Amino acid sequence: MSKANDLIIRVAGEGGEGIISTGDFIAAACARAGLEVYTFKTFPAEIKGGYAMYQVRVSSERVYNQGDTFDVFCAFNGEAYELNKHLLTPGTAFVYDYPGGDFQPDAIPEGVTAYPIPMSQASKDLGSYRSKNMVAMGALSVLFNISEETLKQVLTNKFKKKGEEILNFNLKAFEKGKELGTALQKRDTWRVADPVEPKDVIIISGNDAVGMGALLGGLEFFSAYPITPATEIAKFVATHIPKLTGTLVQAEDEIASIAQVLGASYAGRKSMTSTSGPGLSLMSELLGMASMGEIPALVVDVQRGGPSTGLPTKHEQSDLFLAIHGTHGDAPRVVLSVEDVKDCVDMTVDALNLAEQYQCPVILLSDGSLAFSTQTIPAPKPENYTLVNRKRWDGEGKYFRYAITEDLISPMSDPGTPGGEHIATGLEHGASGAPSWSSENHEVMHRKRFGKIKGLVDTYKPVEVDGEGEADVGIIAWGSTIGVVRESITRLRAEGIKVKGFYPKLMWPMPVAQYEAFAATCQKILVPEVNFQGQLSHFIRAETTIRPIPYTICGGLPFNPAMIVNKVKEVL
Amino acid sequence: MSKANDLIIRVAGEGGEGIISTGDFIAAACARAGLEVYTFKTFPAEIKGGYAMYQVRVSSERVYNQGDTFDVFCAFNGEAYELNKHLLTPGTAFVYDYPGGDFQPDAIPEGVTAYPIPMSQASKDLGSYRSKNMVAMGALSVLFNISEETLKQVLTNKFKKKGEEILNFNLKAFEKGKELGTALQKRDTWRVADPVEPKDVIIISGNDAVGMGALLGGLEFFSAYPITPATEIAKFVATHIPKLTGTLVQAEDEIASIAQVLGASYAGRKSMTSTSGPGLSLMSELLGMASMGEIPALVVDVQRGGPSTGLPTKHEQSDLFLAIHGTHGDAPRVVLSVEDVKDCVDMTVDALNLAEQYQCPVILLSDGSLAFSTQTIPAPKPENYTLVNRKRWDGEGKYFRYAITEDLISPMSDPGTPGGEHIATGLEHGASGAPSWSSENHEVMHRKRFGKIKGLVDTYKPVEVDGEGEADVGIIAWGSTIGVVRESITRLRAEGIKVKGFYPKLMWPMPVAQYEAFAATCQKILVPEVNFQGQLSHFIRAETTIRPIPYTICGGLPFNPAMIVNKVKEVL
Amino acid sequence: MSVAALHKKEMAPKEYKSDVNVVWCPGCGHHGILNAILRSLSELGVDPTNLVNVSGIGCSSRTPYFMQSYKMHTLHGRAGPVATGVQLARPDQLVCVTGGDGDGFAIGGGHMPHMARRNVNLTYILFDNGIYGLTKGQYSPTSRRELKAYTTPYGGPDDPMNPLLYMLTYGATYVAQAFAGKPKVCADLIKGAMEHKGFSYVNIYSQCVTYNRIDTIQYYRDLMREIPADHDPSDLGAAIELARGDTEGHRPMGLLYQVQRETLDERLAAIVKQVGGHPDFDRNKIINQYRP
Amino acid sequence: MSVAALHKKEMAPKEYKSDVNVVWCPGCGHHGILNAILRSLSELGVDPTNLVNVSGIGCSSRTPYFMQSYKMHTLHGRAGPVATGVQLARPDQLVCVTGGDGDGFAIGGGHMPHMARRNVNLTYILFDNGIYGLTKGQYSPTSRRELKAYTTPYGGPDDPMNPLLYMLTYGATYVAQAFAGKPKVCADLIKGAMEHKGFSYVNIYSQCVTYNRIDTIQYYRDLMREIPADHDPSDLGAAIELARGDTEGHRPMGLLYQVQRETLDERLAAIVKQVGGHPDFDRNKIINQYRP
Ligand SMILES: Cc1ncc(C[n+]2csc(CCOP(=O)(O)OP(=O)(O)O)c2C)c(N)n1
Ligand SMILES: Cc1ncc(C[n+]2csc(CCOP(=O)(O)OP(=O)(O)O)c2C)c(N)n1
Ligand code: SF4
Ligand code: SF4
Ligand SMILES: [Mg+2]
Ligand SMILES: [Mg+2]
Repeated sequence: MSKANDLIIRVAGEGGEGIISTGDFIAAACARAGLEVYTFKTFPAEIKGGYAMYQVRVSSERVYNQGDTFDVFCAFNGEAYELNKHLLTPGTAFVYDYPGGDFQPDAIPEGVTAYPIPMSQASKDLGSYRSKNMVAMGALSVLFNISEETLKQVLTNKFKKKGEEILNFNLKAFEKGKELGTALQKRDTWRVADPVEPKDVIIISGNDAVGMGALLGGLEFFSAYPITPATEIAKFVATHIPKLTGTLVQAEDEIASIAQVLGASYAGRKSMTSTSGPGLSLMSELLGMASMGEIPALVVDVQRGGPSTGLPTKHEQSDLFLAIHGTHGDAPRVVLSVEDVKDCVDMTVDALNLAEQYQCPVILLSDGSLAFSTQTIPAPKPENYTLVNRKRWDGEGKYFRYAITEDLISPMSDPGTPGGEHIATGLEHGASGAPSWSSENHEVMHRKRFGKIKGLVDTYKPVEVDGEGEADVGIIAWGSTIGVVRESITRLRAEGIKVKGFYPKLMWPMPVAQYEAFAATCQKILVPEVNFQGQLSHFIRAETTIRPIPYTICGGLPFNPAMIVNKVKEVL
Repeated sequence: MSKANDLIIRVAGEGGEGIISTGDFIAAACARAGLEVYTFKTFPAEIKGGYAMYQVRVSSERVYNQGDTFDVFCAFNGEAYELNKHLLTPGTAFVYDYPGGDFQPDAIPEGVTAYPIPMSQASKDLGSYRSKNMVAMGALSVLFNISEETLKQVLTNKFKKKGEEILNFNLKAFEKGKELGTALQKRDTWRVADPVEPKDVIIISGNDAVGMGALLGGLEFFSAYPITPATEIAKFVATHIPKLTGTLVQAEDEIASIAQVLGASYAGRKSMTSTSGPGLSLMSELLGMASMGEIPALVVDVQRGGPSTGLPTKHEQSDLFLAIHGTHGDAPRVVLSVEDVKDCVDMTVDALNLAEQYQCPVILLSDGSLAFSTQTIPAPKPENYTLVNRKRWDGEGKYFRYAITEDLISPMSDPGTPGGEHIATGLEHGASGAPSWSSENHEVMHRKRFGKIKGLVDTYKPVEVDGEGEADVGIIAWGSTIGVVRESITRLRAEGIKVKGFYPKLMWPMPVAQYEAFAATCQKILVPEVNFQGQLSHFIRAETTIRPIPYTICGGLPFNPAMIVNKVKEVL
Repeated sequence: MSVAALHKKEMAPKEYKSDVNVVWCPGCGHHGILNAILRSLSELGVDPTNLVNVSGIGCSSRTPYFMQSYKMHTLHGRAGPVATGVQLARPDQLVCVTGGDGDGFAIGGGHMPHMARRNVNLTYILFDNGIYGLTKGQYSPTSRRELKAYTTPYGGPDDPMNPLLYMLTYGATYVAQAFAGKPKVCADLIKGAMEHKGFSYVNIYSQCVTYNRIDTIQYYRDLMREIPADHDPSDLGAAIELARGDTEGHRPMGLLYQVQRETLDERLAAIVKQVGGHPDFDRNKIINQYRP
Repeated sequence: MSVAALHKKEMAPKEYKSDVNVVWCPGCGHHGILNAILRSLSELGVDPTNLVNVSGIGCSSRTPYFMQSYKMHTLHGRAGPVATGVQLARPDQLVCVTGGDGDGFAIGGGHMPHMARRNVNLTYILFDNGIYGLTKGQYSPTSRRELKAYTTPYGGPDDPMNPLLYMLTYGATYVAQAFAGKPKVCADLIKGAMEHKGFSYVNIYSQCVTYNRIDTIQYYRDLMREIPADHDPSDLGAAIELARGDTEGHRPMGLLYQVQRETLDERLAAIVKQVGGHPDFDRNKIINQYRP
């Protein structure tokens, strides 16, 4: 489906051979050339070595997902070739390490353009195997019109820190690759769009973007425990929060992390943690305390393949049940979910704001494919974000921490504020915080805790609707699946099929009216999600009158647009 | 609504004054007299002292719940009087500590029969305040026809261990109470039914009954951490399991408990833990491991008022969300729920059997009111229980722990079995247990894990239907609410209202076909439950086509039959 | 925390009490500890507005309700990390944990080493009654094997732990012990702990008159021996020796150990200083690093 | 576990290996530890059918995959209590935990004291590389402050813990230490641990060549000092002294401590005996106690 100005290059090989940096360089160079970039990687689950894959999709227009498959494939080794050769379909271009690599491909299929490049050999001739990826990049750049100028700028920026010698060595290898590429005759039509006026963008991964959003959102305290695929959020915050005088702690486990977050939040600081499914499971009990004690707290859950340890380096959207229902008793939470890297920035700010505003736990769901996907996004402008601070006691009269107010939100009081002394507690309590065992009070307090977040479905921009009027199929998608659906819808419309999209970002409380209004305009509702049970479908069935058609895959890989297109045609 | 042979006596006063033992004695004496007994207590949430209440319902026919309110109220102190005086309605009888007690009641309402008994005074005269409850019991026995013979037998059994002197002292106080009671003129009609031929019953609390069920079910290993209202299960098991050579550990926390259970189960032993909501929250992660690793494990969750620390000594049915959805990723579980004390015995056996048969975590839900309710139930016959053992490897050929079999259940192999060496793992794995990252395998294994328990909805007696033909209102109830609904239905039918009941005990997987079939015969479906969000209603909406009318109370107290009767009339 | 920095108040011990009823059993050792805490606050002149008192779940963990101050009644075992969060967020406040042996060393035991080795600047007062009081009497990590309790009707299978030895090993910078029957000693040690900058741990034996019938106040009286005046509290080896008890099984009363070490908040503040941290740091500088 | 009771086998070390690929980085210390384990199993003649090897999550926790035996790959931090369950269920099997410093002392740290003081009869082999390897290099409870890692780009704020001191304090009945560069020493100490009846703890320093660039094998070589031959392993005080390290900061290599104490399974068995337990005990006797 790729157009000449929408190109997908996949580079694959052994982890440690420079696959990731090759991809990063290409992505950065294209972004620098004013193009839009969306990258996608899979990591080996092994500790070292193992198969690594990096795919760069680049276009002069906005790209919403990783694409169906590649247009250009560059194989660093035999394993990469074996795993991808079935995708070498007519029209694709194939660059590979030959001769001198560790494999010889089968006969090149009809319609595939092959470009053997002796990457290992050339690298070895230059005196170090470590430059194999530079050779590859040089070749790719001439073969597919990747801007040499910006590539060199990116390389220079990266290597100059390491010294003139290393920089020059790498540039030499890059030149060698160009030479090898130039020597081959270009026989396909794939080319990266020409550079345009650079835009005001950054290129950043989902995890780093969450960290950036946190700092833009006024985060003051962060505590987390390392876990794949969320750890980079902590790394980002660790690097930058001290500059803003904020605090980061790597706690002894996830229970301690969320406990510290609750303590710091009680003490008046905007606080958060980040984790993945196993960590969120461990936080279940303390998240209930946050609901009951009405303590603002943000948890970012970067979902991975489950259950249990599952597929720790793989993508899945399967923590929705846990995020919404994961604690004992009736405990209100706000659950949000991001679509892409831009959301990772903006919605982390939103999530911090909502936690402060509603004094409750907010869970922001990201996922394994977004975590490591780098995308070009408009450079955030710090001054454009409006920050919300919790309602604080005005010091008038006697202070009741859990006073029933009109909007059901009670002012908080920071330690050190005279007269505002109070207890935050996980026990059921009256207005003052003192324990209360009466049925009537329990009911009143339940209504307060649930009631205060009800209005959110109208005040927080909960969903986006893609399309107008009537449709044969309406697609409801969440998380990074949204980006895939956007493109599918464009393609389906191009074929004259009437489809609409519905993209909730506020997962809980559910904006039921919006769901109903959307469904009323569609003959059928399709809900694609990357989990086994169809978790969003479950909530749609439970909370709305809609009877959706679930479309679930649970394979550890995201959807691609072609899958959705086919499915829509199937259910039509 | 009580008939002469269906009497409810409520005793209330300060915790520590012998309220609980008074109730226990009366209940035991009635049971010994061949009558059916259902008791209900509320404990102070305070550490010592505070208001305690014990209600005994006794009848010559089976009783299903604690009843609407009392017929006879015995107040040990002023606080008890204050808290209950609004229930002193015409027809009730009122026994109270006077003169010489700590209070003087207001004018006795029209139609209430008052029996002042100087319990404190008489007790003091006998030389010890500690016999106040014996005096009360003596008076109650003559006033309301509680069999003196069986009461004395019960007292003697209890006190003879403590020595002749204590026994005699208590009997003397009892006689004194009788004397005081006899001196008053009986003016109401309330009386306990006359003794009948003793039945082959035991009288036991819900928690003890779970322990008994566990031992009848062949439990070999138990590990738990104390928590209200579940601790008595551990106490029962601690007392008796060594007699059967089984093992009990009080672990350092709930995470360690479930971890030990998984270890012992892997090692071939039938294993379980018991806890309440906060503990179940903490077990979320390891329960996912049990699903993934296919390790049999039973968790009994005695629900209490939530969320968080909530109302720790109060009743609630609010852990259904957590029990079904409480872990990251897609993880199958079996969730059962008991109605009454008899179920506590029988369904604990079932639960152990199901865990063994399906090699997965089973969660058995009880609740705070059942935990301490003592009921007469047929004495269990150990030989009547059929025990299921896990499928074990036959030693033939090469062993694959997670082999895909016809029924999707793979044989297990105990340590020490030659050739059966294997790994149990929380990572996604292939048939051998070795890690597998492929999408195809992930899907296959999901289908295996979910598929193996699917048939349960037909093979395990999942539900009971109360009534035939068409009904205007069908009531779906779970847990101890069922017993309340049973009586409500009898009353409604007596009034000519067409109602039916549907009582699921298998909560998950949901027996959808049975729900649908039931709903097809009812105009409206009412779902009463003691939680705020209507948790079962949620699952009914999500998994069936039924649109139930939720009826939720979240007050820490169970429903009573009158509430359901009124609600049915309201929705009719 | 060194309280020197806190706004000083003149308040009598009982003025630090809240109006919530103290629900403990009559005769419970916890009463004595509460009084000792009130007394040390009064003697130090702590302004309750600057005190954050954090607890978990247990009879002892009810303490915050009975006191004037900012306070959190958190979850079983989690007081430590919650208090760590409070302290790091507000190093200018006095932070205190009150809790039980079960709360601190069973379910909460995983957090203890890390609070201590990080030298989190707070005072941890542990009400050690060798039992789970609130749940009506199960054996705890500090119970003696002789104790027959709820889940151990035939006696306990575990050897009790030694809280002082743990804390010394963990790197607490102030370690002291007393028993509830000596309110003055308790108050002095608590006062010392609150004045100490760094993680201070005070173990106070407390009789549970309702569920632990063997660890009576008389038992504790016989058990305890005052630490000799010539003990050097900066000598870790000597403190460890003391903590292990004497040959007749007596336990030490008094201050075992006290040293100064950088606290966690100080170390984190040093990092902020090192990178030139400032609340108005231009976030664009971070954003710009991600320009292609 | 004393392995004497186990069915003996004659197998070469490599026969204890499974056919699963060892995925560790070349040069990782974990290879040496794995080999030491295989060697001790071979020297003891352990029948792998009677061995249950339990782990949590981490590079080190992958060990069970590489070995022949019954095995469980559990969750991060939970190997200890899972193994406790296995051991109590099957006291006739040899139970072993292999795991990392993060697994054992960060998230799993709450379970350690209880396994040790209960003297659960199993061998705990801790691969101590002062880093979280599997998650690509964050500082762990045993990391030195000098280490700049993923979440501590400006250096760590925490003082590292001392595993040996913890274990001695906790009541482990066998405590030893070595480093991966000395496979023979490791094998001997592991062998001793497996032969020991009770909770045995072996701390083995292991270089993470990928993420911990300061704790190199040479660093460990310089760090370690053999325990003097005249050390009495039954002397807890002396063991504690050794564990604290010498004045130049060296760490001991060898067997620090070994004593015999009743194990948890023995104590539980004694209770069964005391009540006259029997698998065919008539359950009606229990039921009848509940007749009114
Ligand atoms: C997660 C969780 N598990 C168990 C409990 C039940 N529980 C409440 S207090 C307590 C033990 C209290 O003992 P301790 O900390 O020694 O305090 P004490 O009552 O003796 O002062 C337990 C087990 C709980 N509240 N939460
Ligand atoms: C509940 C949970 N939290 C976090 C993780 C992520 N995690 C996996 S291994 C690991 C640390 C491993 O370090 P260590 O135990 O020292 O082993 P090593 O890799 O160094 O051998 C972490 C944090 C997890 N798997 N589960
Ligand atoms: S139960 Fe024990 S610890 Fe709790 S208040 Fe009573 S005496 Fe004190
Ligand atoms: S990352 Fe470190 S610990 Fe893990 S295998 Fe590599 S060298 Fe070993
Ligand atoms: Mg205690
Ligand atoms: Mg490590």
